Amino acid sequence: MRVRLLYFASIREQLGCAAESLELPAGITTVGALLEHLMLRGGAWREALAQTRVLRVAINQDMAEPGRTLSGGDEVAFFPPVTGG
Amino acid sequence: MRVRLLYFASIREQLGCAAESLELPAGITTVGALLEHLMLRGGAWREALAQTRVLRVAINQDMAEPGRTLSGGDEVAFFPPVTGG
Amino acid sequence: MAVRIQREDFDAGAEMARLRAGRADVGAIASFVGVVRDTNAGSRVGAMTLEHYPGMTEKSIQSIIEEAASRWRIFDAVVIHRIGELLPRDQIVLVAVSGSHRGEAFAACEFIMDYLKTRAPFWKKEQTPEGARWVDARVSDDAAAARWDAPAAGTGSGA
Amino acid sequence: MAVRIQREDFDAGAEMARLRAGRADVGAIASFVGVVRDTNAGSRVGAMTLEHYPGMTEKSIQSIIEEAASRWRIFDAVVIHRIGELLPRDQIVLVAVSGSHRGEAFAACEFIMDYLKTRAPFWKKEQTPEGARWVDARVSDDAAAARWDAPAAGTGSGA
Repeated sequence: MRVRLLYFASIREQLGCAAESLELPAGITTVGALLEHLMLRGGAWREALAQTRVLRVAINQDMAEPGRTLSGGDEVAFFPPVTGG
Repeated sequence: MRVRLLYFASIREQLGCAAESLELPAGITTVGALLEHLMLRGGAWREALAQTRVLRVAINQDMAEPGRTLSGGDEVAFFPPVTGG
Repeated sequence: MAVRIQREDFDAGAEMARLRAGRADVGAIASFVGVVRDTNAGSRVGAMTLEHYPGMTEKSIQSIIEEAASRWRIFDAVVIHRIGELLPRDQIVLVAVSGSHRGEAFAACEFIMDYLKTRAPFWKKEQTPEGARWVDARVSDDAAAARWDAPAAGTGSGA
Repeated sequence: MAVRIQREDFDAGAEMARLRAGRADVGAIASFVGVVRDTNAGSRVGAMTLEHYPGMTEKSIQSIIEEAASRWRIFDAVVIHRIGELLPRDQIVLVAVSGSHRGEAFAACEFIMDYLKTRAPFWKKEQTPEGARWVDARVSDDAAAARWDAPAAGTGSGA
């Protein structure tokens, strides 16, 4: 299945990537598995996405936990804790 | 001694009096004694000033208790609980 | 720290802007505007008259602001209270407080408003279909003011 | 209930006036304005850039307002949050809430602000003499939001 990935703020800057469309290999069905898959890219990807303490995830614009199951067409966003207001 | 008396809101209306200057007889030295003295006027005075549960007193623009001692030249105000804001 | 008792209406936005004019350390402005409602205690209110005790009013509000400034780190505060005849939808009172952080600005603003309701010498008289009547003091207002006495009250978030 | 994410500045007074336009049951308007300070975490801040997650931002603020409206009797609320480049003294955010009584308007306004700080997807990047840096999330903001979970929190005065 294909998902849309978004990266914001410090995560976006570390990755040098704001958005991408990705066809997931079979077996990648959760947020956690997706993260591990992305970290295989190495370098900044391994480093930025390993910060599990501060990494936040949203699926279709709702906050989500790493255990959450993905569906085709999902919009999955990665970002640091929010600091607006 | 002479004091200035002020009456506000429902107390002013009940008494039909907003302000007066009064020479206190000897022995009238506290707010409580002043109130009893004023109540001797009878009628609305006795009625309005007997409402001790809701009557508020300020001396020189600070809230005061009935036991407070009066001095010549004091501004003594009587009014109901406040309802601004 | 400004206290104004006036018949005229006020511009809440302009007062809030004044609180941050000329200084770049203000991070938070909390404010409250009280408005005349067309109903109170079950009756339709056509108009209301606000009486006050000139001199004591300004003094009591000033000391409420000073008490707030001693409890929370705030930079400045403005209180404007109208007197005379007011109609439903008219603004009655503005309390605005500036500080570095929102928790303290919020707490100080609400504290000033709660104390003003129970300690500043204003009295409302309402015109209703049943006639004119002086508004009764509310037990809930005393309770709102009293909660600031509790040891743990109004700590805010500090943030 | 209005949520606006915009680059332009806003007029807090006009927004507060809009909350009571055309209705005579509004007795209380509580509001908060957040402003860019020229120092943060010990460094001088020359400018800041606010990034957000379009779509999710509006959605999350809308749901924060709905949560506030389910906890307190309020009539209406407006939240405006600026994005893009901002300078010290610039307004960042407005939260304004209308209701019958002040206790509920204050509580809802502070609740929305605390939740916005911890749940709405905005990120600040500051320019300082030491270089550009992303602002770190504050533990005190998490604490401010968490206190609304406590059973007795935010009861307000109901007055």
